[in-house]
Amino acid sequence: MSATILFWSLGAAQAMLALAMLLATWRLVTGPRAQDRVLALDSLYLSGMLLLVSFGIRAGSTAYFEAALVIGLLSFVATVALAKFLMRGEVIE
Amino acid sequence: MTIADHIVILPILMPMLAGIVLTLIEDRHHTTKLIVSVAATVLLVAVSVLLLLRVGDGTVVDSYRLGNWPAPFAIVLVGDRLSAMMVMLSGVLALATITFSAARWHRAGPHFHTLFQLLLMGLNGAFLTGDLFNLFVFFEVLLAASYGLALHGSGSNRVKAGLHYIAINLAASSLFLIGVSLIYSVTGTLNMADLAVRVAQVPAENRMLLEAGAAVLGIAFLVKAGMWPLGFWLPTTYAAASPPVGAIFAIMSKVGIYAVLRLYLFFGEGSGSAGFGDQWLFYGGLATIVFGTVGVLAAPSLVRMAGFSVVVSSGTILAMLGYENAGVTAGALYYLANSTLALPCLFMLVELVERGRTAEAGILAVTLEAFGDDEEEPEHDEEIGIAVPATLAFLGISFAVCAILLAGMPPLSGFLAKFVMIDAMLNAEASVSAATWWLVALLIVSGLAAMIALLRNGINIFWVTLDSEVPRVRVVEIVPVLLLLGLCLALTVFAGPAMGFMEAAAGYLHTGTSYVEAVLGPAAGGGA
Amino acid sequence: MPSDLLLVLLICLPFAGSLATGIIPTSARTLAGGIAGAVTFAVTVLVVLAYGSVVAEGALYARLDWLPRQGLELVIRMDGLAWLFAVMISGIGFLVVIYALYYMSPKDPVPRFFSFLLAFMGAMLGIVLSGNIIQLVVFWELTSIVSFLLIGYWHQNAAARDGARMALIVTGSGGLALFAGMLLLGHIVGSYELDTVLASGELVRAHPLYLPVLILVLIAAFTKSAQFPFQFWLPRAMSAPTPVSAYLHSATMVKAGVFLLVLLWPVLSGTAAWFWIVTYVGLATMLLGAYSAIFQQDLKGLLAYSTISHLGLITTLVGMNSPLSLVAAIFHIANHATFKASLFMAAGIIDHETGTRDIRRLSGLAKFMPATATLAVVASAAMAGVPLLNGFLSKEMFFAETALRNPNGFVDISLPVVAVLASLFAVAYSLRFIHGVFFGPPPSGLDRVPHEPPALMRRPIEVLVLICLVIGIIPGLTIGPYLATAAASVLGADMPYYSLSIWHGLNTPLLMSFVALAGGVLLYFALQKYLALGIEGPPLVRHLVGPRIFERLLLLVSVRWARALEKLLGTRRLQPQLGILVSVAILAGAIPLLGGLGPLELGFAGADPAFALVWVLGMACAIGAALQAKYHRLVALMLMGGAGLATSITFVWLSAPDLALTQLLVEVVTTVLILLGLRWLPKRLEEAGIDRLSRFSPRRLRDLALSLIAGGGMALLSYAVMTRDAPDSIARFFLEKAYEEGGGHNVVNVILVDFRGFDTLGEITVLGIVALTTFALLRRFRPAADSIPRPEQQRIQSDYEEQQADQAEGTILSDFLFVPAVTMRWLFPVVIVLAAFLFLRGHDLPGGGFIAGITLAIGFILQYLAGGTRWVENRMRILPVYWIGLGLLVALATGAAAWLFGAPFLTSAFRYVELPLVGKVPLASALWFDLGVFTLSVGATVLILIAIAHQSIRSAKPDRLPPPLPPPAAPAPTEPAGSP
Amino acid sequence: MELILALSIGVLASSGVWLLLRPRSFQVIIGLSLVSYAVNLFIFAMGRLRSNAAPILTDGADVSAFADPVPQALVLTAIFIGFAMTALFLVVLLAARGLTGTDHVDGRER
Amino acid sequence: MSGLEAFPEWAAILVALLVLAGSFITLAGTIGLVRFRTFYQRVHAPTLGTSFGAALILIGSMLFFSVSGGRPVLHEILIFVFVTVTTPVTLMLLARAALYRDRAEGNDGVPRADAAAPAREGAVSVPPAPPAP
Amino acid sequence: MRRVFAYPLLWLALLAMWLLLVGSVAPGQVLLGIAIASLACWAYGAVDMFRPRLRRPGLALRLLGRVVADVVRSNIAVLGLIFSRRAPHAKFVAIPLTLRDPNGLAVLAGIITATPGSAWIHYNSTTNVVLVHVLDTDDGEAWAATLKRDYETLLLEIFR
Ligand code: NA
Ligand code: NA
Repeated sequence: MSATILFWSLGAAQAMLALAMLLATWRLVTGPRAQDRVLALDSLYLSGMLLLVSFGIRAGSTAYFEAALVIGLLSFVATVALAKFLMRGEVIE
Repeated sequence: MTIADHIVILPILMPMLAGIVLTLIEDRHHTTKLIVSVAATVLLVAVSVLLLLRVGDGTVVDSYRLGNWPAPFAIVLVGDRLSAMMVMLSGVLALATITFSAARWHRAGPHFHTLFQLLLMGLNGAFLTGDLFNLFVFFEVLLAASYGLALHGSGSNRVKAGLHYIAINLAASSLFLIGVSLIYSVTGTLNMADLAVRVAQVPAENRMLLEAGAAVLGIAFLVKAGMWPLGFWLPTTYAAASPPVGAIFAIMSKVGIYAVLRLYLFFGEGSGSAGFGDQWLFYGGLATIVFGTVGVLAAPSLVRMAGFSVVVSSGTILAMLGYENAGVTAGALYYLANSTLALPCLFMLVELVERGRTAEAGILAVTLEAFGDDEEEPEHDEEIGIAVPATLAFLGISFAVCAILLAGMPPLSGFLAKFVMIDAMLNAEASVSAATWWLVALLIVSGLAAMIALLRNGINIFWVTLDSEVPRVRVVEIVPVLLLLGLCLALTVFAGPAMGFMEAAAGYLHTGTSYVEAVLGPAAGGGA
Repeated sequence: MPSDLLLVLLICLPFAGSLATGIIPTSARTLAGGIAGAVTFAVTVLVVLAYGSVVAEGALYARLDWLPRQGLELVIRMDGLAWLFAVMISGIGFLVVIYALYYMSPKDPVPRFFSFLLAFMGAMLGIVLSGNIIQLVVFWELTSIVSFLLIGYWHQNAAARDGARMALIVTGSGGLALFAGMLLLGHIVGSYELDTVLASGELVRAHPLYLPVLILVLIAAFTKSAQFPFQFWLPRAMSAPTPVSAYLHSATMVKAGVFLLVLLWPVLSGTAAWFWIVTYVGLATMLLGAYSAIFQQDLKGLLAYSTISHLGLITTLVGMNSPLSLVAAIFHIANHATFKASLFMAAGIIDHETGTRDIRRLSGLAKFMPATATLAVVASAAMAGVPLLNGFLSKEMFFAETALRNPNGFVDISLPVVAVLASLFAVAYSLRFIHGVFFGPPPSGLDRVPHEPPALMRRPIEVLVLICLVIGIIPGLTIGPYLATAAASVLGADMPYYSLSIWHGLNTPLLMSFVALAGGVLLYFALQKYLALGIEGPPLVRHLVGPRIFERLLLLVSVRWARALEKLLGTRRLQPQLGILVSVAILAGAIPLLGGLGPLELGFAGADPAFALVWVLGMACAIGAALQAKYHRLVALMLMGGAGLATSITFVWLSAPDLALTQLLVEVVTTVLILLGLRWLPKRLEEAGIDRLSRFSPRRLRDLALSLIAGGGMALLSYAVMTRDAPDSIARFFLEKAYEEGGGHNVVNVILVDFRGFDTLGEITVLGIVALTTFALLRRFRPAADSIPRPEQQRIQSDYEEQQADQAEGTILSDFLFVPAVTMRWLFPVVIVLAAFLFLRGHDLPGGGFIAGITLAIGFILQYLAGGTRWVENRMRILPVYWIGLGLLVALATGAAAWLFGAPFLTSAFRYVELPLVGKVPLASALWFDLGVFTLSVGATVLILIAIAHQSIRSAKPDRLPPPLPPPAAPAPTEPAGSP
Repeated sequence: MELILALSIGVLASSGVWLLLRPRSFQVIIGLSLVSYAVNLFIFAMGRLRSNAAPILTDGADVSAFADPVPQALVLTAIFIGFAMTALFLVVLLAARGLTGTDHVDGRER
Repeated sequence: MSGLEAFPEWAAILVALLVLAGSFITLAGTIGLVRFRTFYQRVHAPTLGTSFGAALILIGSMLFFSVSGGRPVLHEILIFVFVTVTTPVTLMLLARAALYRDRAEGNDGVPRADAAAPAREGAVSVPPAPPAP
Repeated sequence: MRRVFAYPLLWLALLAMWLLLVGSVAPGQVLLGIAIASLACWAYGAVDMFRPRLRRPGLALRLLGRVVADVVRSNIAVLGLIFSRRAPHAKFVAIPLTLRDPNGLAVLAGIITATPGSAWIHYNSTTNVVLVHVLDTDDGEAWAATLKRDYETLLLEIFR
């Protein structure tokens, strides 16, 4: 029973998170401004990270934890660089 | 294991160590770097000679299992005649070019010697490895180093050519990966000897996947070999590179050919795919000779002509490989050795004579550009001024010898190479095919074209321009040319023994079983 | 002296002499002459000494291995024919050396001249003494090469250069034809041994390849012997010093062609093809040469055309398929050598003494140099075929052969008529040579008063003229036996009967001779008026100038066509090259698949909707990136990030956590990297109008098709593989041994640092190389003019700061980062801990040196982002180049440590160590290796990114001097150290 | 799963190749990156797909319970080399842009 | 999902609820990202995911692994901390950059450059932004 | 060494992070964690500009409580807003601050931004005024006042 509950609920959660990613991608593709796209990318990374966490639960394995951790801690470096580029036209001054 | 058992890995590790040491030495210690680099290369040549002696009589085939893991699982290095010869060729060539660069070029940018040593590491790794993916890694090592070296000295032309060179080779590397992984997907192994065994066992429905993989892999090799229509980058890149780099690149194109040669192992007799790709190699080689010949004639500058000469030599060998015949391969190997030694001379000589021709102006432009942004001053000019007596005679004779070698004119090894190849080709088939006649004609015509072009340039340089102003050349620039030409001369005089060696190497290459046995043990050989 | 030693000496002496004269100083004129004289004399003596043995043994041999298994042995073989040629080559060579010693000016580098001359002699002897047909080719080409150097000896003259080049191209090409011909011949016969080839005449003539062989050999012979239509190079070669002409263009090199025809006569002659081609080419050459010779204004030009004509005569004789005519041919070869060499020398004396060779300017020289005049008259008479001279004898034999009745009407008429006509012309030009130069009024307008040359300079001519006379008067006693020996060695049993005497009675040949003599005299005097006009070139065929046609043709083919072809066959643009590469790769992948791809089932089994959605967005990102990369680089970069994220999620989904981690980290670094680069790529504005038009250009459609096929192909291949069972693979071994013997649970990591650690060693080397290369390249970086100014944003913000009184310079930036930077700095130690974690657990769980290395590098980069380059580098000195070197060193040393235990490189050791307090700790040597990987990854990543970042500082400097801050490779300790 | 991944590889490769054939150097670098994604996935696919079978050994598990680690190791190497090459290409691209003044791959406009 | 026979049902239900709620909130955040009209409104949307969405899913994960492993598994806390600390950095920088860009282009709906000048003590309210072009 | 122990809180946090990461409190791991945390603290010394000087770190717990409560509230509010038809009443609000400690400001900025419905946009260090964007409020001044009362005062107490 537990297996069934978890299977279906996690499947649904993953579908929702994937949908969230899709929506973020929609914003990423359509913009309209660069800042919207960066925001969408950040959001995409976050949803992706949560998808990985849910995948870890579904798989019953902690092997995927690091990937989520790395997204959580380091993906912002890319978006920070993008934001700085928008502001200053240069990433490292 | 005795020390001798480790010898096969030394040609890879020694340049690597040298490269590391050179990285840690600061750039301003030019001389120290030079000494380290030359010393390392001398050692490398010594080791390669030892290796050649060890495997030369065919009783020993070194199979070195890295990490002491059993054979098909570990990466193995295999030292046989062919790989030992290639290692020695690259070592000798490197020694010559490093010496040559000592006159000026090694200071035209940072990390020259590091890159050079790591290029050697990549080359020797590619020659010695017995593992398909490891081959990819060493290809990348040598390519990465070659990118750096091609760009050495910077400047608009080099960077433009480098951009093309890199883009094309990156695409080719992707093909390499696709090929290797496809082959793995149907055979489940990466070890070349193991592959030779398993290729024969691939079920029929997967065979096309295997062949598709091998074909794509072959394309990656042929890009490096500069086969038409994949090698348009080659003359441009080689011509744009600084002369010592252009010179060492002569062996770069041979790496692609070497890799194709190793593929014989999988697609030999009884592999289920015998004769695979032969036609493509043959006609591709033919087209390459045509294109190279045309380019040699059309080249507006001597150095571009040298680049096209590399194309011609590649085409010639590739066409030979299309025969998949031990005799022809032996001839091709002799030709390979000859052209690998002679082509670099042309690159070096071009620099020396052009230096006189452009009366320092062009060089100064280059050095100004090269040093424009550096802390260092171009303080080396006075060293260039030490002219050697009889410079002109040296240059003239060297150029002539070089031209004779490259045009395949008698009596030097270039001619002998053509002779042995054609002789073998005519004897390779029961009745000589029309295609063979075409190739014979093409080989002879390409020699004629080279002669015409070299003659045109040689007369212009030595009889028109240089007469008035003798270029200033340093001893370190003469010695390497003499070394290489001397080796060609040795190849001419000792053609008999040399061909004996090539025949043995080619025979070994074409039988396959002995290679497999050497790597996997006696039991495995029967399966191949 | 044993005969083989003698033969070897014959070949080696000249080359040794050449080497000796080549290395002595340029001024050592007499020494060079002495060496050359001694060598040529010695060779002559040796040849003469050999005669007895040749007669006794038929042929002498010496053998030397070269490429024995390919049938290329060095065989020195001297039979009668070779002997006769060897005598000519060495004897005339000796005379030419003596002559040249006086002829050459002290201003010239005379030793070089003798060096070339001796080399030529050696090569020529090599041809005639070859016992292997490939060896013959070798020496054949060698004569071409050396003759090139001799003709171009005065290379300061354009004429000499052009003449030399043309001679080499024509004769060298002939040599290549010979090479091909000999290869075929060897292939037919099964041996390159001359004796075997000579014995296989019937086999060869019956072989389907006979005609190709014949044509190739004839091309060689005709080019060398200046036969029509290749005759044009010889007059151009007259720009050589006269001794060279006397030697090469009379006695030796041009004779190599006819020598070849005579040599291969037993193999190739006797067929209709041989007859028609050889005879008529010879006839045409003979006629054309003689006709042209009459109208030459240059003495040497006249002699050159005369030579062409005489070679034509010899060729005609060889072509006639009759043994007797072959004897005549050999005879005429010898005769022509003697009189023509002496004539060249005489011409040289005239040139030497008067400063000109122009017949129009010369006149009445007999008074000034009577001895020379006498000699020249006799030699010319021999050339004209006047009785009592050797030229008469062989020409009589020639007439006799042409006069024989032939069933073919055309042959029957044409042969004798052309023979007489050409001889008539020969008389005319001989007369012109003598009359025009030595008789008539004294010359006017010469630079000096002519006088006799030194006696020794005349001596060689005297010897040669004497030979002409002696042979002409008592042929049977002088040349008779030698000619017989020579002819016999070719003809063997077929030796015909012939008689060498002056008087054969009143017969047709004599009549023909008379007609030619009388007609020639008449013609010459009839032409007096025309010749007085001094017009250059012969009438009627003046416009058919061979050299010019040749040069034009050469230019057309070797330059124009070549360039056009190069353009057609190749490209120097990148896009077509990549397009071709993709196409070829598609072909390569597709052709094996033509046989069918095997079973392929479509199915969605196990497909997860979330996974599908992830890839919907992944594909959208990929396509979006493809569309936006031209005008919206930033957008493309972000979309690429989206595709990368989809890839990472795939890796997680499909059991590859290490890959996911790596992909994510690399993604982040790549984004920052490309952003750093974007600073130097100014915005590209959409050229709306132009672009819309070209949106559907054929090229774009083609590229679209290519990319769709390429992608489709990869999809198809991968699908085919994925839906089939995996073979038994090496993976099983790794899975089984990873823990037991590799000491790690994470098999991928154990593969990377242990099983296939050697790959990793190479891979980190690549990373290191690339970092060093980017560093090296960036040290020379020069931004384009439009990207040197600071970015637009910064300028606007600076302007604003200036306008606002209370805003100091840089406030906007510092406020922008003020708060975020605090957080970003907090994260620095956090990233370090994370990196340490990822590193230490890599062997057992996802992580490892690479991943940790990149993580730490991101930590550093974050600080650069927060504080800027100067800020960071004032606080810590990261010295990435040292990290790189150290990392490689650690990895290498770890691998090599195995040697201490007698194990192969990279053999790992693994054990548990009991530590107090801590307990059991796994210690694998692989950890050290991974430490090297880690160190290098940090160094390389930081170096690459920061080297680019440094460009901003550099370009901010107005004079673009090197940055005041140390570049990343400055010397100092390696850890992040420095003052707080 | 196989079909989805195959399609993705195809789309990534198509987009990458399309960009590879474009004239602007920035397009080429993005193209190379996309191609390398495709190739990495392709190599990965060569080991066949397994979900939740990461080759991280657990005690007592049979080796057949794990995905093929070899292609994973190869991809890891390929990712790193790909990163290095992207960096190199970028720098060369910048240098070329600086020296020629254009971002056309041939160093001159059309 | 084998090997979960021993997993208590209450925990399963709890985990399911947490994860579903977290996913829903995250999804809602991205819906906001799509729905909101201006950038400054959209900037708030992702924080739904980073705060509650992440928290719920991560708690679900902690619960799951703690129960199934029989010992506390808490490392998900780290993810949450990292996300909470890093997201504001991105958003702040991004919003500031957007502000600059809007000002530089003279767009309506953003406070003028001197909006935070010292002379204007106190809060300044700006009317809601019109839809972005 | 001084640099290592200059940040006791950070040191503890890093040690905790290590132990969480490895999921074990075995003595070996603790020792390793101490070593690594020390190293990381030492590295932080290189980049630290404003050494955090904490007066009453204990108040941090109270702050945390307020944040959690606020986050819950605003999550629900924003969720509602997303699914309602009503257009949000968005505002820029400029708030003059008293707090000057950079670390404190960073915490404040984090709180404002991490809370759904408000975002830290622009901080002017000269005037110490921050521009905040509020997603849905009718009274910006009241909103600002609440913020100052709830958070700034607390932070002023925590950071010296
Ligand atoms: Na984040
Ligand atoms: Na917020």
